[in-house]
Amino acid sequence: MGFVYIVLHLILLLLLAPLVEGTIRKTKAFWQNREGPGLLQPYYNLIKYLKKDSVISDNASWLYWSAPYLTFASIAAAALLIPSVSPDMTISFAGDIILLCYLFAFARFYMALAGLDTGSAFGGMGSSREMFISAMVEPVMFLALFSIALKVNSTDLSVIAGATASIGLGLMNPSHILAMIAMFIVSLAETGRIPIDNPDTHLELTMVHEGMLLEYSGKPLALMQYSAMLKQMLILTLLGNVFLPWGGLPSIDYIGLLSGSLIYIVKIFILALITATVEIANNKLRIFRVPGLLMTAFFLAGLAVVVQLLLKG
Amino acid sequence: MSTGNMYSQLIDVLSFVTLAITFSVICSRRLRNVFILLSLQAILLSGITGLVAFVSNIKHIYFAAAITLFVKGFLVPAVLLYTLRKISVINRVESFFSTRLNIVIAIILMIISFYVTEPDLLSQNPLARNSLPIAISLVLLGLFIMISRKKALMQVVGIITMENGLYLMTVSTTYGMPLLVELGMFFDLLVGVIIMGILAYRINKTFDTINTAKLNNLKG
Amino acid sequence: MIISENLFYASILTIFTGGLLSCLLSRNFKVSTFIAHIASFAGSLFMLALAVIVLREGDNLAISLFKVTPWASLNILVDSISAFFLLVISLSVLSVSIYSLGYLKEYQSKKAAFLGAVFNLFVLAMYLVVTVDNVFGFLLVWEIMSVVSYFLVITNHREERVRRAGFIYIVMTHLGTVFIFVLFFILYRHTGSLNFSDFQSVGPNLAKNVQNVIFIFSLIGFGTKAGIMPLHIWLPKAHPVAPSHVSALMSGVMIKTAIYGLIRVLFDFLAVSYTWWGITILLIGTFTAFVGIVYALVERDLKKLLAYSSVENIGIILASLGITIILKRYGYGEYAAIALTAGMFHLLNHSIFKNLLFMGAGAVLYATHTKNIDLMGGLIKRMPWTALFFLIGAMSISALPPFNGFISEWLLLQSLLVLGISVPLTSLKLVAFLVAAVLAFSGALVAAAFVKAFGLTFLAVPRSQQAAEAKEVPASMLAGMGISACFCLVLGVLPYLGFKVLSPVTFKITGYSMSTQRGLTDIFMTGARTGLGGITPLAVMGFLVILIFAALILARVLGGKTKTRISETWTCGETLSPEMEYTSTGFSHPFEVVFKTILMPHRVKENSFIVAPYFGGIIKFKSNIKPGFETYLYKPLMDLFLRSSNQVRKIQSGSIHTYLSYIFVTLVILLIFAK
Amino acid sequence: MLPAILLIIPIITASLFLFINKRLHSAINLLGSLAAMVTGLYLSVSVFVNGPVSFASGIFYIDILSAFIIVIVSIISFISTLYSLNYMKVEVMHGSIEAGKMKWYYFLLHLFTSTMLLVTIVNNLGVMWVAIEATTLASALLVGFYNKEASLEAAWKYVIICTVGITFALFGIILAYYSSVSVLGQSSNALNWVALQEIAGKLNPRLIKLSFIFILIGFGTKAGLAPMHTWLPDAHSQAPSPVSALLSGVLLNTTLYAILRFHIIANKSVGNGFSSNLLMIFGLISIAIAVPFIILQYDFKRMLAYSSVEHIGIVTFAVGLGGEMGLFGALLHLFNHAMAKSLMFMVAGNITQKYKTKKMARIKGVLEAIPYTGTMLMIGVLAITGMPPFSIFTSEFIIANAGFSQGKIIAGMLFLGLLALIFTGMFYHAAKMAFGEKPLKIQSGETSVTNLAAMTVPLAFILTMGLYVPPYFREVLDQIVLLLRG
Repeated sequence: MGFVYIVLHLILLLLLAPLVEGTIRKTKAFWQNREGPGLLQPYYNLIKYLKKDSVISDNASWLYWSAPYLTFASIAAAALLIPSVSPDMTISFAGDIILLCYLFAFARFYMALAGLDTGSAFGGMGSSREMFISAMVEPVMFLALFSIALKVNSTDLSVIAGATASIGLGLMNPSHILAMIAMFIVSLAETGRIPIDNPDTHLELTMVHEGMLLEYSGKPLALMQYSAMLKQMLILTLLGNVFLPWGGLPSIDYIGLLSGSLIYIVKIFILALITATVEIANNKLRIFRVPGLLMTAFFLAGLAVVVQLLLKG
Repeated sequence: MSTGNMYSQLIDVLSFVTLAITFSVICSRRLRNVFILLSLQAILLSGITGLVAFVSNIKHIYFAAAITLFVKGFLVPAVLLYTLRKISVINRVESFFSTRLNIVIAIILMIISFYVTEPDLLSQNPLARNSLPIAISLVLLGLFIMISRKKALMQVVGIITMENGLYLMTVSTTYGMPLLVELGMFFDLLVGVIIMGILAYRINKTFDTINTAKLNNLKG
Repeated sequence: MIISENLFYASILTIFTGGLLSCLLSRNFKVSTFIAHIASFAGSLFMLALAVIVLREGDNLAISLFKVTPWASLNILVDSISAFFLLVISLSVLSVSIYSLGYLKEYQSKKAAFLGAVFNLFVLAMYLVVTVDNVFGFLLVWEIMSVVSYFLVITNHREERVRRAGFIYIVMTHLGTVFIFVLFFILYRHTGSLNFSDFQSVGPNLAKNVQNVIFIFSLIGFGTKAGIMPLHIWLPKAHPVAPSHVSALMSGVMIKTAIYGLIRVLFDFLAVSYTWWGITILLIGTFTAFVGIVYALVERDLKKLLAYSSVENIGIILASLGITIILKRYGYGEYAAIALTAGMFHLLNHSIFKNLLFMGAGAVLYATHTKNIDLMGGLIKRMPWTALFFLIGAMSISALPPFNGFISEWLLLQSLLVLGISVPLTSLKLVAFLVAAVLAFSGALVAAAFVKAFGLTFLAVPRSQQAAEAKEVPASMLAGMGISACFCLVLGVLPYLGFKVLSPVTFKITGYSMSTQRGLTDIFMTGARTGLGGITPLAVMGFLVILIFAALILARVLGGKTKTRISETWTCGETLSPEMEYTSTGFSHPFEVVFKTILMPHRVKENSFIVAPYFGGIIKFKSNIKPGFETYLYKPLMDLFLRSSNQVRKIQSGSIHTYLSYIFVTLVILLIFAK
Repeated sequence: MLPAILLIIPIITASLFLFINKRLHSAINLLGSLAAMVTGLYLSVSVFVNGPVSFASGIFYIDILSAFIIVIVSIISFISTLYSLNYMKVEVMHGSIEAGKMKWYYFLLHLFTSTMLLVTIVNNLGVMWVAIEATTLASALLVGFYNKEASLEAAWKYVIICTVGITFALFGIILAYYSSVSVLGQSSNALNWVALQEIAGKLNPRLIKLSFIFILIGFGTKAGLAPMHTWLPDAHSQAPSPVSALLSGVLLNTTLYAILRFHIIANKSVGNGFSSNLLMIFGLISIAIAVPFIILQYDFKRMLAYSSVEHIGIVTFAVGLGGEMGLFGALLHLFNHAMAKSLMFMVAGNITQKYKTKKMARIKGVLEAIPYTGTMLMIGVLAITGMPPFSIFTSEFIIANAGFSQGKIIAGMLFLGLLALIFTGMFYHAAKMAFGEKPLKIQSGETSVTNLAAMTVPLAFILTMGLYVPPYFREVLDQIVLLLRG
């Protein structure tokens, strides 16, 4: 039975991911006083890309065409670790938050290599910046996650999610809030949002993620973009279920599942709205200003740990 | 006052005079005077030797006294004076230090010599109460002369002064060394002089000078 | 006991005879190198068997080899710690020996034969270093190991740079050895014995200061060899200039012998008495790891990059040793076992993937005759196997699942968390979390460095003629790399194998071990589990594979069959030329800017205009990294030393008067003082 | 009779050179030195087996310690004469030396050997003094043999400084004689060291203290202890290489032997570690003083000379440390250093003849130019700086261990640290010479087989003694240690 739930969980995430992306775009368009494409546009895009023939650079090697699959697989594997509707719907025996971070790293590694593979300067630039930013992000993410792990004495995501859910509002101590803010900044960086990256342009000066994907087309592009959406979804889930426990994660029965799903989906979409709003309210930073921002996040996360330690005594 | 005591006092006095002569060597500014003083010192030493021979009644010490008188009292100064005239160096003792400093150092050295032998190291030997510190003084002063004077001839003077110190020591404390050692020492002295002579000759030929201050190419 | 003793002798004799024969047959370099490396291969197999037997049975092997004088003898004792290190070394030597068979064709001369012989001697010395059981023997083989590796380093001694690197290496390592000498002699003074067995757990009987001195000296002495900052300066110089199979062994295993020494002294002899030792080691390790990888990141020389990365990994291993000490001091033996497992497993892993990477670098060097990343590119098509193996190495070192590096990284972070949760001091907890953050940061930088190393070396268009003409290396070299790559994967997926090997070691040191049960489920399903969480690498691997297929199927089902067209890379309409590609310098530029306090980069741009400012002519661009430790630590010290030496030299002025006055003054002083 | 024969053989050989035809030089040289070596070794072995030999009414006395030194003297002398054959021939060919002077060279060389042997076999400390002075005189002309400015300067300094030093030593001996006479009365064996050792407890300690200071300064000058070593680098570097090998490898040892003898007496008489401490201090100073000179050296042979200062310092330090371990280490080191240093000087000889310079900056690629010599250069340098598995490592290990085991932690650390610095310096220069490309004008190829043959002897000792000290050798050393500890 457990296996079915896990598959269900994965399918839920996979299905919702483009919709979240669509929501964010729509929200941004709203703030920009534009009509914007429909909420379902990302689905159409993906299907379209999947059906198109692809053009591959003559310089590219096997690594180039294998990268999208590996990226997708690793992000999807990460998806299996993050509890969405219920803490029990994960393969928690297989790994914890550390594995999660490293699965993201896996995806990034391949994306960056793929960016370099075609020989285009844009790809190289994208890879370089991606690795640069992710390196700055990593310690923040670990600290933020560790401050939570410290609270519940476990690095297992389902345990963390379960525990935070059962604590409920009592969770909202200063440490937690600090960690949450830090994690939010991390989520902006990890999902390639303004002020760190601009997902909407191919402009040389601003692109990071898109730079690496510049040469992709057809099916590989679809997979790459889908992976990105899924990753965004995962990060939001992480934020929602680990840092925002309201509503709780009910046990596995039909009503529980239903209510759980509902609460989960609402949380994710609220977070998506917030993300879009923050994005629209900010300017893209110069790349060398990014470390400053992340440094702030790092201090917040560090502070979260300190406070947590003091609270724990 | 026993006779032994009287003799020992006499030897003491003579030893002090020997030391005083070395002091005057240090003060002198003329090479010629230095050599004459050396001769005087040797004559004194010979006198001491004779006295020791008389007191101890050992015959071969008389022989030593005679040899000293002849070799150190006349032969060596004569040779030195001859050399001085022959190589016609300016008849001045050149020192690295001022005369006053020289004397101060010499006095300090003497004090040190007495200091290190106090209290009476040789108390069992009535003849040589003070000869040990005086001998050490002479050795130190001889080396000091070698160090402080620029002329090669003065280095020889230094060596001779040291020798005199040793001699004073052997004579007054142990009535000379065993015969075999004495012979060996004489042999060494002889060969040493020859070898130094050969080297000096070669150096003179190669460097066109015998000034030791110029021999400082090997450094580091 | 008999079997293991025979195995030991067989191994030593095989390796030695191989070296000797190789020397004797130096006229025919093919035969002689073959003999040398087959011998080291066979010898290592014996050693591996020996190690496994000792680890399984728990029987120590003790041999008294010979006695030079009453105080100088050579005894062997293989206990679990030694056996583990034997295992590490022999695994590395196995693959490197095979690799060398092909690699030595680079040195087609008489030199190759001697290289083979010296290589065998080096291997032999390493085996002995970790098994010798007394002070004289240890120092003997330790110094032999240094000297022999020096000769290996300066194989290309016609280049000034190589000679310099070799010199710095041997001097640093020798100065470090002085500290080792001292600490052993101090132990001798307090135990009256020169045997390691008599030093065991002697720590608590010693005075506090003595223990602390021994600790500091062992840290400096072994730290020099291990390459901790700031004593590491020889490492990024010596490892790159050595022939690659030698760098593989030096970086992969030789520097680990220093860790062996540290473990022996701190745990086995002193039985760690003070917490501050642990904190010191932890902080030094973290610092080393971080600064090491920052230097690696901006390096253009592939082998130098790898060397700096070794510095980083040594830092990680040291950090875990520090955690072990702290946890042990606070009485958390079980947790200490986790930390120690993390460190030792990382040691094993690093030896494997660093071997692999150096062999890969060697293969690239073999094919392109350059170590400069900026002159490579596009090798993945010309050398597909090398590229694959190098990629596996790069992924392992970047701690990506499902390779072995991830397991040890995971354990390390877990043990830091455990430290942060368990110790009673808040300040110490904070340190733990900070260290975790710094190590996570370094981990990300490692990934960046190896994206650069792999990406710029193997991907895109060749940037030089040599790279364009490169050909795949001989099969023996590939086989060597392949073995290591397999180890990477196997240990990554089935880390239980590693834990099993390690459990006697951790048990001996901490009284606990990570996993002690046997059985198939353990091997396949128990990855690693601490009090805080667990991973099952095999499951992760499985899910990854399933999901890859899922992705393939998904794309096919949803998108239908599509075609793929090959075309040029889009470069805004121009034709792609190698000059347009991102270079190593470009790739690491953002890091250079951010870490400018550490790296002190220096960039010069000279424009020479042909007509006017708007019509560019030649632009010259120079950029280099200032070696901070050398400029601000070693050079001033060196200058001071040389200057004062030069002052002292003035006493030999050449003047005979001065010389006599020395005698005079000495005499007077003695006369006065001796009274 | 044997001691007398041992003494006479080199003298006869030496005097033969004054009469015989030039063509016979090589043969006589070889035969003479071989005979001396065989006699010396035979004599030593018989002493090792049968105990001390006394001869000529107690003037000659060979105990196990003297026999040990005789072994070193006779082996190195033989090697040096063997090496001289071709080396001097080449020097004559190069025009550095007139062909007619060769007989004087051999004459002095053998005479020098005989004086060194004399030092070791006499019982009377006075005669020992005479013999030591004789070694100076015999070797002074050898030092200045090239008759160039530098060598003459070196010889002059050698003679003058050593003579001054030795005068001090004589003073010390007179003092000792005096104090001995006051116990034994006027007798000819009042200076015999056996007698002295027996009555050491009764001697006036203050006098002996004074006497030991003078003797230490005096013989220390000759042995090359800092700061009285100043003549040593000049003399050892300017002499022809075979002579340098003798000077550094043997002569220093024989003088040190004299100090050792006196140390035993002083130690018994004064007690309180007085002489031991002095020896340790002088030993450490000698090691320390060598550091800057070795590191900033320009001349190959000077570097080796400073290394001799260092090693004499090591032995002195070890003797000062005393105890079973210290003395054992000292003796082993004495032997090892003699071998290693003579090898190094021969290597230097080969290299300087090939490159026609002693300036290290001009020597490059020795391994390519003269591969065997180059290999020996590397081995020699590693050996002399105390790297395993060569012999000096073992002795230095024992010495350092002795230091620490006696609680002299600071001294021990200084000792090890200074040695490491010296290693740095010597290895730097050696690596610069050995590696790299050889200059174009230098043709590769060894100078001669006899040179290499002479070098293999010390090489064999260096290679084996690090890992294997023959049991009988060890036993001899043990017995000497027993003798020295009284």
